[in-house]
Amino acid sequence: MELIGNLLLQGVQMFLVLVLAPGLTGLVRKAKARLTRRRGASVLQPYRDLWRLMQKEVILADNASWLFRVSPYMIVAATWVAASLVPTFAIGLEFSWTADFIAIVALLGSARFFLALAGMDVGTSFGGIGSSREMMIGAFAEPAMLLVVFTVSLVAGSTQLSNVVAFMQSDAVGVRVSLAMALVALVIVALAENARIPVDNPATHLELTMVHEAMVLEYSGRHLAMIELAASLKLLLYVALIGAIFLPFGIGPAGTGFAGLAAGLVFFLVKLVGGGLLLAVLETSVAKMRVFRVAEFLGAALMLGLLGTLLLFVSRSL
Amino acid sequence: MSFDPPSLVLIVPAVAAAMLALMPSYRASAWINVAASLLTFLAAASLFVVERPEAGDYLHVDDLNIVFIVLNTFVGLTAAVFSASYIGHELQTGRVTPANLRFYHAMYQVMMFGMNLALVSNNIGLMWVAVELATLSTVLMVGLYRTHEALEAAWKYFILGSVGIALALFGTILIYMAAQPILGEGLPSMVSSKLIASAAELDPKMLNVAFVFLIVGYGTKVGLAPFHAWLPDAHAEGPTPISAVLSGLLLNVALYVVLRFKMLMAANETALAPGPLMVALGLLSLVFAAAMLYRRRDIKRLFAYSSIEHMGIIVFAFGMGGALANFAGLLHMVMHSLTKSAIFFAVGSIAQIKGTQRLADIRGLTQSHPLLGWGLVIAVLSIAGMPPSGVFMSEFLVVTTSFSRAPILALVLVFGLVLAFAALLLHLTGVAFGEPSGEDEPLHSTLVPLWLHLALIMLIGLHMPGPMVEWFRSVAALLG
Amino acid sequence: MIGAGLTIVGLLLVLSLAAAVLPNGPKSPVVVYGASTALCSVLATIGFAVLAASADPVGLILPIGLPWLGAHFRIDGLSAFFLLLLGIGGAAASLYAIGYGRHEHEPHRTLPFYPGFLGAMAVVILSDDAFTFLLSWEVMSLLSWALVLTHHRAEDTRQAGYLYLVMAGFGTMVLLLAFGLMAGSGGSYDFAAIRETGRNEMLAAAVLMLMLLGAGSKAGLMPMHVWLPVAHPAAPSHVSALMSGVMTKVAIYGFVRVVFDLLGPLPWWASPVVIVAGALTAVIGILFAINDGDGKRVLAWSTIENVGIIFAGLGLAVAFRANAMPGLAALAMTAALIHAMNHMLFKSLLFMVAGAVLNATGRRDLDALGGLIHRMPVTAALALVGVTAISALPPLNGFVSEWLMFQSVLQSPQLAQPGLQFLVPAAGGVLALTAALAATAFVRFFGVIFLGRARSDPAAAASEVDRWSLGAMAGLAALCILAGVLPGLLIDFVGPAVEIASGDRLVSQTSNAWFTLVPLPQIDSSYSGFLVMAFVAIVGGGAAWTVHRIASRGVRRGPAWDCGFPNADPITQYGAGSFAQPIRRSFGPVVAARETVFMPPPGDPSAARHAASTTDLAWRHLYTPLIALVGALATRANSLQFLTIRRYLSLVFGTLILLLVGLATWN
Amino acid sequence: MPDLAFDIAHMLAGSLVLVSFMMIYQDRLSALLNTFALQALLLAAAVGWQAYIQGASHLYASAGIALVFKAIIVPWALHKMIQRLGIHREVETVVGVVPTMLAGMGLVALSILLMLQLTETAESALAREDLAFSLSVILLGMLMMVTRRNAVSQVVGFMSLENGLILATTGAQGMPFVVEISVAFSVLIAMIVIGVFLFRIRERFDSVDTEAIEHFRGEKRS
Repeated sequence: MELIGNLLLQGVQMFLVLVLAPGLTGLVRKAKARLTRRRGASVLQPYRDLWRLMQKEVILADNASWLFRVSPYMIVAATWVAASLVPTFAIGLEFSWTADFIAIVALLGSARFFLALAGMDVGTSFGGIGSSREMMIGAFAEPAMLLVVFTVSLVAGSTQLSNVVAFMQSDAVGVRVSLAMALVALVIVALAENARIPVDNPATHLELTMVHEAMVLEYSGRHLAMIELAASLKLLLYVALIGAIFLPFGIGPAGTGFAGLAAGLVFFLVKLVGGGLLLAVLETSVAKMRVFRVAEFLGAALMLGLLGTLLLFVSRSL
Repeated sequence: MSFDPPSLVLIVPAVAAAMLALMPSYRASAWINVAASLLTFLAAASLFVVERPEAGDYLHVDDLNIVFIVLNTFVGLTAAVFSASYIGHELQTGRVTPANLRFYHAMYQVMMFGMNLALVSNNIGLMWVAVELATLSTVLMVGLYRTHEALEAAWKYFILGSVGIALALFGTILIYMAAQPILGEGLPSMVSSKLIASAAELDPKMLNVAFVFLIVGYGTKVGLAPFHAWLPDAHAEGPTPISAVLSGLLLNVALYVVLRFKMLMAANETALAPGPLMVALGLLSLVFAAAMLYRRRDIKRLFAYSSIEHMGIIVFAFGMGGALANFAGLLHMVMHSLTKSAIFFAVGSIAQIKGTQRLADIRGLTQSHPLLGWGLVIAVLSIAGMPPSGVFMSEFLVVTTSFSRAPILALVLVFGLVLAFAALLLHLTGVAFGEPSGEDEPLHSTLVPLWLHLALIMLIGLHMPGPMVEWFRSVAALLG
Repeated sequence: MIGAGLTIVGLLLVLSLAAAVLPNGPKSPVVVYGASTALCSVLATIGFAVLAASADPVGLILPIGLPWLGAHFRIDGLSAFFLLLLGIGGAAASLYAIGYGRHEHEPHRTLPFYPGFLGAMAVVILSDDAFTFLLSWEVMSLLSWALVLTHHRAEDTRQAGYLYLVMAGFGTMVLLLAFGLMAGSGGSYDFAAIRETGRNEMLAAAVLMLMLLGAGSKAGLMPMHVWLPVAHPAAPSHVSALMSGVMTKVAIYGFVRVVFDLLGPLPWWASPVVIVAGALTAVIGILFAINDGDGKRVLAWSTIENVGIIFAGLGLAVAFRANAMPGLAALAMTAALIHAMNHMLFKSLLFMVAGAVLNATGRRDLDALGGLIHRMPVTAALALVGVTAISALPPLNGFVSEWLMFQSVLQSPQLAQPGLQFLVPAAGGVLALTAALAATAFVRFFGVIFLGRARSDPAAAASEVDRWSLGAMAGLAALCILAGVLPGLLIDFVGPAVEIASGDRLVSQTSNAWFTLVPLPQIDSSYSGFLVMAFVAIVGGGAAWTVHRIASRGVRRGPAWDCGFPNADPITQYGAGSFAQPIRRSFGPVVAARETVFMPPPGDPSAARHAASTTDLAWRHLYTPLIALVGALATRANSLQFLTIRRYLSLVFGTLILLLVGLATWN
Repeated sequence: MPDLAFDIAHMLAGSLVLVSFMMIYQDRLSALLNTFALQALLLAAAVGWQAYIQGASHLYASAGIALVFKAIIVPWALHKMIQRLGIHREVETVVGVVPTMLAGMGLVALSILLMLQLTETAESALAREDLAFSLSVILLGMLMMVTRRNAVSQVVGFMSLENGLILATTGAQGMPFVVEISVAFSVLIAMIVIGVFLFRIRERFDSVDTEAIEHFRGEKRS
């Protein structure tokens, strides 16, 4: 009976992230539109888009291989699994120990890997540009992210996100320089990973400036829907992750009752909205940078992450 | 007359030399040469089974020289076999005349006589005479082709060898003078077994001076740098079977003589330890020869320098001393002699096929003549210390034992070894691989000696025969 | 067990000799490779059995080798693990070669050396005294050198072979020194005696450094790696697979055996050297892999990278062991050993893929390939498994060892030395960077070879390879997946080896629910490859099913988006060079990248040109000067060849006088 | 009587060294050959004297060989040769005479220093002195070999070296093989002389100057 309850809870988590993800994307778009004095589409527009795309027939390039067709599902699966493993409203869920923080990062890496491969499949120059640049961004973002993981895990003594959150909720944590650095690094990584300004522009229509969009240029119909969904899931994942680690309040501890779970859910929604709005503000206030400056930008994140790890030994008493 | 192997290994070559000098047909003389060498070898090999004769004032057989006598006669035999198959083509190409050949075969046996005498003699005077005899006969052989280069090489060899022999004689006289007050006037003071037995009583200072002269004198014969100059040219310009004998035997004989005196020095505790001097000369020879290997253009000269290098290793090993290093030195002597003569057999065949000794003109041997090419590859890699040849074992022992005792010296040694290895391999890669050069000439000479040697080298490298181990160990203990 | 192992070795050697006399026909390769496959399978079984039974070490002495010592052999957990690795790698490569070998024009240049090479590697693993160890080590080098020279007609190959054997000779010499230090002047060469001998920390550290040089040069540790990217690719592909997949592991075995088993206590300050060497090797290796335009060389560079990762793990194990933390040392050691196994699996697989591509197209340069996924679908699928695994992506096996490595990095705060506390996480960061770059490298590798459109006619006309090859590749791919999904099994398996090397082992992992890894229960970090695999499969499959079910399933083919420039040539695709460009720009100084652009002036119709090159800094700053030095030495010495007799006499005379003066003053 | 015998032996040996110096001083070939003949003569006397005081009759044979072969035949043959070659007036030292003399002094000092270190016993005193002188002669002979460019003077140097050796062998009381060694060396010298002849007769070299051998073509062929 308990097992069923736990499984149910895990299921809720999985569907929660899936359902909320397009909404978060919609929210960011809406907020950005409003910030630039446009009216913008409805927050629910991404849902409609997804549905419409799924209904459409797929147009495959002549040269597309089976990999091209399989990749969207691989990508969405990997991202979704990763997103489901980030604590949202409660910790200690049934399958939370499936993968730790490192594995979540790596799962996102798998998604990127297949996306990049798919970008190269058709054999146009744009796909290659996108893949190449995406992998370059990943080459910096992933280690930066892992250094964040190191910092956080060294503080919390575990790479298990449930344990990390539990530790962060406890009094033992205090204010630490290294955590602050990790936060900054994580935000930078999140921007890069989600193809956000200043690293990439999700709304561009000029092929040569695209990174993410260039890779998926050939996708259409349900495949594109999967890719879009995966992108939304990833955004949600990062917001949830930042929320869970650095603003852990409200997340229900392991084995909490219904009230705890409900409160956690509310807090989660608040965090999502807050995160989305902040992102919109950030995106409207900076300009996109040249692609080769991205290395420096992300290199800064890498250095911050490393510094955060190293400073742990200095600032433990703080 | 009872069966007396030590005298037999002298009588057979002497008689054969006389016979060959009178023999007009080169074919018959080639085979008589082989037969005589075979007889000598059998006589030497019988030392394994018959009881060793008592050490006399002139001749003796002990643990040290038994190995060298057998080895010497064996390589003498294989070289004779190789020579028999090799020399015919030389006659065809007109490099030698039948008259020359008659002289050649007679001299071959004289040379064998000289070397065998040096090995079995128990008398430092006789030893000196024997080494001189062997030297002179090889000088004549080196000049056999009568070309400008050959005569130059022979002349160089002759002059340097003569000076060496003179210095060695002075050393010998000094030893005699040191021994004379103890062992009395006359012959006993020159008998090396007696000398060693009473070495502790000899005047150490006299021994010191003597040893310096002996090592410079016989060291010239060994080919140690900086006394090496005759060696590469003599190897390169003489007939190839003689190059094999020079590298495989004559150097060994000279080294054997040095070892005898080292034993004498080691037995006297107050005398200068011969070790450091030998170590220094050994390392110098090794590193110098290794550096010389790179710029070689002539294949025989290349391997002649490699002989200098190996003499350096051996002398280094003996210089380090101790049971293991001495064992390694002895083993290395045997292995080098077998391997280097095998290499010269291969080189002889190659030079005949390609009609040149220039390294640059020899290419792709493993492609054009697989059996010869791979034989050369194995032989060269063996001499470079690659397993499973016995050279690997001796280098293993030398390097491992010396490093914990004298790290700096061992590092120099290793530097020299790697340097030499890289050089040999550089030339080997060119010679053995790539697109074959020249026309597809068939072989003119037999490969049996080559592969026989290779088989022996591998065998000893993997499993040394028990008696050999025993002899080496007892000698290693004697060498101190 | 040891007897059986040696019998197999003996049979392999006999097979080698037999291969030398076999007729040069089409049957010979089948016989030789078939027999090798069988024999290697037996080797693997022996290793497996010893590990599974956690059998006590068994020794055996044969009367060969050093006469008074004999050849000592022994099989314990550590050797059994590497024997298993060798067996699997060898069997796969041999199986592959049954098909692949048919395409070799000169089988007699491969066959006589191939089984012997396998046998020599087995002897290295089984040997229990210094002499046998080094002898077989050298034989291994020698035979692989002969194999590298299979295509000896190419100048490049000859140079590669030359460089390889010189480096191998150097490595062996250094190992000789290391064993010399351990055995002492008394010459106690058998491992049991070496193990018993007490030695101080300085000496132990010196041996460790020598081992790092000696074994490192064989494994491809920087800066002794220079031979590897040229020699491994020069060999036929099944041999490349063996060299990269197995032989580097044998080198690592040597390092582990000596440093962790024979050497005794190590000072902590020895560990940073190993860690730094490993981490730098890893990151620099992978950067070169990204920038190389030759498929097999990319793989070889990646081997260097992986060797670096393994050495970093070994360095961590040294650090933990020096701090008397056997449990954590076991974690790092497990990570290293499992990575060794994993790397053997996927690197062998990828070299076979490269071989298959080479056979199908005759091309090794990436920029001549492309679109092979259409022509060689099975190979492509298997290659995909390989590149995913090597990029350390879950749920495949590469990630498992990566994960374990990070777990042990995260234990660094427990180390007592502040220096290490700083260094280890930084090294961890470098390893993370390496992993991400590896993904880049292999997206490029797979993408340029298999995806897109064919860039040359042979690539467009390629066809799928034979069944034997596919079978071998499929086997390795299956093992990659298996080791990724059920890593606990592998960890338990490697336990006996880890215990020998670090004095402790990880708790048993097979009893955890859902095949989850919890290497350190007190830390409670966990990862379940099985569940990740299951979830991804279920979710992905489910999503596909649902979408096809409730939404659309229609497909229409159409031309790709050409941005308004129709009929683009395949050359306009992103190629190997262009794909690497962002990384090359970002990490320019590390790989000494140079880009030159030639733009014709306006009006000139000639084509613009762009060339990019990278240079190995180790080659430029270490080897080039060294070669120049040797050259100068040789030239200097060479003048001594041309002196007059009088001058030579002066040399003799001078030396004599010098010695006499020395004697006079010494007295 | 022993004292007188010692003195005479000492004087003869000493004069050998002196003649060696004279040879170094000679810079013309014919003069050099004459000086060498003088040395051989002195050697014969020294050996003869040793034969007399040791009562070793076989040493007379050595003395005879020295007298006939080295004091007469070889100088005569060489004289003929240099006449024919027209090089009898040639000055062919590499290093100047004065530095060579100084080096020679050093060598004599070295040999005396070395030999005096030997353990002193009553009966070996004579031998020690003799040894010091013969070592000097040997070293001076070698010095001559390396400071002269002409093959003939090198041959002379070698023979002088060998004189020192014979002196040493006869000084060593009761040493066997002395005569054999004398003979062996005579053969050696004969071969060298013949070799020099050969090179000239076959017109392989422009001169017997060993500098010509510098162009050893084996390695410089290309």
